[in-house]
Amino acid sequence: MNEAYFLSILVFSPLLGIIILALLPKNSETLIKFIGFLATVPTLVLSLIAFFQYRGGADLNRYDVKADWIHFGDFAEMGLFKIDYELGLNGLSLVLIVLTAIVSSLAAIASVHIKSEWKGYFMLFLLLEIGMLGVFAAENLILFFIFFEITMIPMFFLIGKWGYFEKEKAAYSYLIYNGLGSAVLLIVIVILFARAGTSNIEALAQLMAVENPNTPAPISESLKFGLLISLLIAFGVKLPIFPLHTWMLRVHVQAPPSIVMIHSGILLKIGAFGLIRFGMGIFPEQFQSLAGLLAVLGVINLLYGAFLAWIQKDFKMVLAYSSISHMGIVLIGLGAMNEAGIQGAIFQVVSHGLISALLFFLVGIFYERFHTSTISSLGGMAKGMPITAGFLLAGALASLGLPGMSGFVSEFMAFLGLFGEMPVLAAIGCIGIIMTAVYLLRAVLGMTYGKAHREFAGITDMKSVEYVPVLVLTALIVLIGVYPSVLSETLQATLETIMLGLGG
Amino acid sequence: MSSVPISAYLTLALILFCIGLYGALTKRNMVIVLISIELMLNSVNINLVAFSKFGMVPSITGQVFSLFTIAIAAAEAAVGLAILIALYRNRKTVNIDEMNTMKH
Amino acid sequence: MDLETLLSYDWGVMAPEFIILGVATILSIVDLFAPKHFNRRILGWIGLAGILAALASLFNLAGLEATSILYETFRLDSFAKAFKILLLIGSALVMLIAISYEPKEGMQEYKGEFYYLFLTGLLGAMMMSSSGDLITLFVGLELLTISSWILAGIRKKHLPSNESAMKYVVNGGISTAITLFGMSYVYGITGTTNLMEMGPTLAQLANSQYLYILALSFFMIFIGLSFKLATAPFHMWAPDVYQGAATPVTAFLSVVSKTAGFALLVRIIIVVYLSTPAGTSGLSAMTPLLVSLQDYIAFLAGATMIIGNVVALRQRNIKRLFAYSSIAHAGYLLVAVTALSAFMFDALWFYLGAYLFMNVGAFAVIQIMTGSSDREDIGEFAGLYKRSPILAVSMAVFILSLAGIPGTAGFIGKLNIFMGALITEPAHYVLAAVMIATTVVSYFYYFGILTQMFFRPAASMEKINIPIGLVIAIIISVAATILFGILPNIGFDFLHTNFNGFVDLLQ
Amino acid sequence: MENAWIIPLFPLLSFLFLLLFGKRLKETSAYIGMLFTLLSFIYSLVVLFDRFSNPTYKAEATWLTIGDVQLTAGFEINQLNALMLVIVSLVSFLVHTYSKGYMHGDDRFHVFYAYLGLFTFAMLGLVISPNLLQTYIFWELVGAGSFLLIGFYFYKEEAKAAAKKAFIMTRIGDVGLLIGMILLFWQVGSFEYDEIFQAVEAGSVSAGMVTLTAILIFVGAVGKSGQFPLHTWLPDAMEGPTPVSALIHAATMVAAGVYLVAALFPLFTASETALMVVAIIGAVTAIFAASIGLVQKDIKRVLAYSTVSQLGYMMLALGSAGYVAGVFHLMTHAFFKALLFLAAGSVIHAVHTQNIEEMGGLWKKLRITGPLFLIGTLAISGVPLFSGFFSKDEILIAAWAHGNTVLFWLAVIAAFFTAFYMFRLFFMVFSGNARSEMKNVHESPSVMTFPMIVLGILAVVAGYVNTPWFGTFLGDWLVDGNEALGHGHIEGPAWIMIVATVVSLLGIFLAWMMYGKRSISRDWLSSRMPIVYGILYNKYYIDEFYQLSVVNATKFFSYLFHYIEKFLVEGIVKGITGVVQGLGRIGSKIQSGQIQGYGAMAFVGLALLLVIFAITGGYLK
Repeated sequence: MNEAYFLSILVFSPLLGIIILALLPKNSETLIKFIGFLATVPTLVLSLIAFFQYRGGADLNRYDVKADWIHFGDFAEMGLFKIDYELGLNGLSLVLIVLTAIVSSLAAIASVHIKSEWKGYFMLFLLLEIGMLGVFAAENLILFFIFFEITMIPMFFLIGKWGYFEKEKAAYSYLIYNGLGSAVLLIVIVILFARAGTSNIEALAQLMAVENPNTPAPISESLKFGLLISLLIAFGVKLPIFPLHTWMLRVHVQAPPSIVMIHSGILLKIGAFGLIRFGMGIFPEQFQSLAGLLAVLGVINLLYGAFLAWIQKDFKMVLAYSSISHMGIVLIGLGAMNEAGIQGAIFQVVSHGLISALLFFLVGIFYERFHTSTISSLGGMAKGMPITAGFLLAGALASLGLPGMSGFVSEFMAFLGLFGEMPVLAAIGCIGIIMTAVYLLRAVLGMTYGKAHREFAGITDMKSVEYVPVLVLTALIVLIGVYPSVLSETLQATLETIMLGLGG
Repeated sequence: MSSVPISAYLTLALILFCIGLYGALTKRNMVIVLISIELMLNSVNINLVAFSKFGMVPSITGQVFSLFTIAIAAAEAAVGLAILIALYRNRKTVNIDEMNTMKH
Repeated sequence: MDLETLLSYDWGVMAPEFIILGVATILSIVDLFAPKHFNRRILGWIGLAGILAALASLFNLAGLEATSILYETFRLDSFAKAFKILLLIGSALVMLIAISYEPKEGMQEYKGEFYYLFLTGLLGAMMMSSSGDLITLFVGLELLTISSWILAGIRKKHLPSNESAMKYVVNGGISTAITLFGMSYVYGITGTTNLMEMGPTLAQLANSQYLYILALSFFMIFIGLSFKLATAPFHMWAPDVYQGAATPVTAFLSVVSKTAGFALLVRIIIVVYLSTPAGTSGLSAMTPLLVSLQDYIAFLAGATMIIGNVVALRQRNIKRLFAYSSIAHAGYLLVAVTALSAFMFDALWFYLGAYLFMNVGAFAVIQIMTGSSDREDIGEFAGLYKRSPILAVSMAVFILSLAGIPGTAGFIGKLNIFMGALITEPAHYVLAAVMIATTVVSYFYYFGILTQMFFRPAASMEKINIPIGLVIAIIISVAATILFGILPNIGFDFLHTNFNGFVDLLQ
Repeated sequence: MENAWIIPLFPLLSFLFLLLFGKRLKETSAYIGMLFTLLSFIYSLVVLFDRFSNPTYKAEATWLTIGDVQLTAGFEINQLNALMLVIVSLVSFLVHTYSKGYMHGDDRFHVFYAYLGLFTFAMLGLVISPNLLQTYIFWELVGAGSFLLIGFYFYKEEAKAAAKKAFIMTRIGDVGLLIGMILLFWQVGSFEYDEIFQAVEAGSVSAGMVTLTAILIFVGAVGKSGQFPLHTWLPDAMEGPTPVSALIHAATMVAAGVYLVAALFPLFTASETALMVVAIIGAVTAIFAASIGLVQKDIKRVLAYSTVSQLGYMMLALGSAGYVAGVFHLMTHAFFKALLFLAAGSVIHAVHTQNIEEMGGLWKKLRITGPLFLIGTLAISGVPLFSGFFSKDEILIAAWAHGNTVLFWLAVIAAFFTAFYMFRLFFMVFSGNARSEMKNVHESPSVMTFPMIVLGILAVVAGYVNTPWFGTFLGDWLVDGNEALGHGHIEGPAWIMIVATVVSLLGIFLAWMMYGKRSISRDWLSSRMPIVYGILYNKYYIDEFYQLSVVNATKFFSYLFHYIEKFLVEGIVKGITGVVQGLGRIGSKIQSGQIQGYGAMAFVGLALLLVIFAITGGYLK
């Protein structure tokens, strides 16, 4: 395959699936589901190829694509106010793209539980995947934003149409919160674009590095700081950072599990990705001055989520709050501002992506059978569905950071980093580690152990197709936990550039 | 010849304009409202003519302009009345504040 | 003036106007003498053909450098051309909608005027966009205004139609008067009605009294024209008129007359108030009057956006909702005018173009949904996705474009305006913030419509049959909306290659 | 020795294998487990003997790179590790064997063996870790393994609660360990034991930091070894199957805390305060747990508290710089306590109850279990010539020699208690006449008795590797080549041995008086001093205290946050939307439908602009 098109094909291959689906008859369920899954495969394959080629020492620049696209005004010959169609990869985005591809394919499998309108569902689903892939592959801010918004619209429909009882409310709060978030983001992006004349991330990073660059319009230090704060807010909605998190609770509870896999598995991670790629990448100095704030926010997230997860009655809510709590660890890592911390944050992004995907898939499995996810009504599940229960327990252990699973590595590195910078804060954060164990065990044991609270006769345990995602995800979680270098070596180069930007 | 300063004309025009506006915004009878609008337009004519005679750079175009204005004012009035009649056929009233079926 | 001077003029530059005029005349005559039972829908097609012909002749003139005839009263500069293209395309689409418009009480006997009044209105609009003289400008304005009054009231037997027409007349009259009053001052100070001659005179205007008066005139003209643009404070007629008027007319008002209004506004303020110094001495002598008045425009723009979007939240009537949304969009456009940045013309032109397609398309769908019955509640859209997926999806495209979602022309337009507002020094942060915030507010009602179409069950599953005219209109609109969303440079390049930045606006 | 890394892998293999195929294998999976653990036991023996002749061996590979720091994983074979390997693998093997009989008929038989494999793997991995990070990793895995085993009867609410409690209580300790080791890392720049020790010796770590980290790490040990105040999980953990108790709560996991302190001994010795803390906690735990043990009615709980108190002894020893004493007692205790648990299990297996008041007169019925139980009891009571005697003696000497007089006497009293309640237990179970409902009681199968016999022998002879009379072989070997660990044998006054002996014999005599001969009424304490009895019986109300303080505090925070979320966060959101909606309402109100109103609005707008313009002096700025 010609490498000039490699990335474009990688990102847009689901489009093919959309077209095929559009031509299929509306009610041939199995076919649609099969095609829907199939459409996610090319991306998966390509991303894995790229991953292993990179591991094999290949240079990532060879995938870069760059083509003229839009230029505003008559400044094209000056090279100003041009928006190119440019995709590229670095270690970080590569890892996240692989994650996206994997989780998407598994979520497509998980979509067997979708009951109606499969056609529309999968078309939107694939559109969503394109958006996510694009977000990670985009080389300039405008392109990033476009893909960012492309993820928003399908999500709105997927939540609002295929969700549960309060789906429309959830869809709306998703829309409005993220709308505001991306509005702030757009302001930042356009200010940068309008005043610097370019939206290419590397170019911007270089411009910001020099004292006062010759840009079409001046960019003062205070403006930079303001921009960074706005970025923090914009991505803080996505991540989510307390107190901008309430929307994602609704989404977690109301959206269909397959979508929540994607949502908490990848969409939330865009926030972290953005903070690292743009926050650290473009405004390193200003970012450093925010380190303390980030760390504090992280600890707040961690504890807030953990404590609230402890008193939830619905397992989905537990997971929702645990997502908040775990995103706190990402912030802690970023706040630490040293290799350990940042690497920990990235690890946490990946690890939580896998773990939450696993847990929500399992939620989907037993919700399918019992039509409830309230802890009390599921007690003693291990009797009826030992395998599901077993994996649930495994997922919980992974999530509470049991060594040998991915959760521990990231948690450990994040805290290692923070202890190096602000030991006292980190020590407070450690309460979160305990609380994580407390609320997860409470919830999971409440569902699986103890006296059986319901009749399990006639309930089948996991079915053949359902094994695939569970096994794949578990395997990956353990792999990263046991052999973390598989990630860290991929991230090495990117981390070094980031640290360079941060000055050491 | 005459020593009436231009400011007088302008003031007169302004006053007329305001009267017209006042009428257009307060009268309940549609016909009177239309007339008031005519008044406003005519006040403009006074302005134009005054300027074209006593302006700092006198020129004939002002009077030409006023001719156009008169013609158009007539057209406006005609259309306005025609619509008023159409409305009157259905509504049996020319009372302006009863024309509020569409609001909010 | 004698014959040869008359013949010496290069009448060719007026070809599009002449074509429209001719077709309008022919239609009126045919309508007059044709028998009653004669199906006047043909006339609509003729009108459409006329518009397309005018468009063709305009493209034919595209290469021509700025020329003006009739003592500088009629200018065909690139600015005029650019806006005429929009006007003609807009009217063509509106005409397509109009052809398949069929109110429940029927309008067979006055269908003919329905069509040619669109043409006369269009003629007025074209005159506005290319007038070089206050008089022609005013005449064009009035031609458009009066035609649209009649159009608004075209459904004689329909009470809301009459009412909307009446409201339109009264407000229109007042606005005309105010505009005219302002113009009279401009004339008074410059002593000429010719825009081109004004420039130099105003340039060395050094009397602060006159400047003061000029500023007053600016406000009056601006407020007067804000009636055409449907921006604050002269926006309030819009909802009622849009609701009462026939759907094609509503489309016409929201697209063609708005575009013409902006063409006029920009021409006046650029030519008159940009060449005027803000003061007699020092720095203020350097800055143009218009720049010193930016804050006021900004204020109005902000107010317009807020009012439009916020009040739209409470609307159940779809046409009324779109009235408010069009107010909001006028506000966005004013942002571009406020900023006066290097992107101003691009932004205005592109956004008006995008708005044209998405809005006309939306109105086409609305006409299908409201149909011959006058039920215009949003609920009418419930379950549209089930009843006719294609229609629902195309409506979704329009809505998303109106909401400014990437992938659609609306987004690029907004982005461009946004850049304009943020590149200037000092940048209009507040205005930009208001714009983006109100955009998010607009999601509420735009997605409300989507919710109806996609999430709610349909009341009746009866088949929707779409007249050919609307099919064409919708297809074109969807295609354009997406095309300009994904490859906007088709538009921008066209603009730059043909009209290199409107440099000839002032000379 | 070069491939000692394989030792932990055997049980891991058994775990994975049983996880995949256990369902088909049914009870034959026992043989898989036994085989693999036997392999690792044999290999550990090989390694041990290898170690006698060869120096410490260490091998490492990079596990994870952070910036320019390389975190490594590997294994190290020093004296302590080698010894622990043998103890752990041996006990594990015996328990595997025993369980075949004990768990017979359980429908999740294979799962049990899988869990055993996992646990053994984690424990073996723990003892050969060459650095703190790896230690921590296996440390947690051990916790997870024990969590699974304790909660093996998942359908019992108590088991569920116990498992949860065990995991969380130990995790609290673990966090201490985590913090401690991370702080050390930022001081030393490495997790490697030897580098840490070098840095500490070189004094490149500030004294305060040494103390802090040492204590934090000790907190981890407290959690795992069920030391006061984190001991409450251990007695509850008796909800697990009895073989589990033998494995986890006698020989391995609970010993891990002691092992950790031993492994980091140079760090502790560098800070007198840290040592003091260890010693005090140890002594307090010893007497405290023993006192509770006096009155418990559940056979396994008695043993559990005795475990806690014995672990206290070990801590006391280490805290008194008695490295050898601590490790020595760790070893002997592993054997006799495992024996006791297995014996208890066999008793329960026979009579299907755990309440000792419902037992009695089993001596005649359980011909093998009885004597073995007696051996264990004698050993733990420190009766001369049994293994416990020597190790306990070492501890007392160490405490005395280190000058902790108070702690010394505490330990002596604890020894008295131990002797008393252990024999109370023995007499109540075995002496007297049999209950009527225990007619068809019969001895356990040989597969269960065999391990007990092995342990019984060890419980007797294990002491003789390190005695004041026949040479302190173990001690000398343990400390050889590492003076930081102190001397192989600490000389102490001879009367200490006498005192210890007398004390334990007194305890036994008293127990016999009360429960054997019945010349003192059983409910002497409960009738004379009911308050004391109540306090002891309710374990000093520690659980209740935690419930009141910690749990409620957590609840408080949770609900606080809950209300913040509900009212503050949501409230703000509602407020904003409300404002927008309100504006809309106002706007549509103004839209009155009155034509002239509209015109007026326009005029007002114009006037407003003009006024502002006039006020601000217009363009003349």
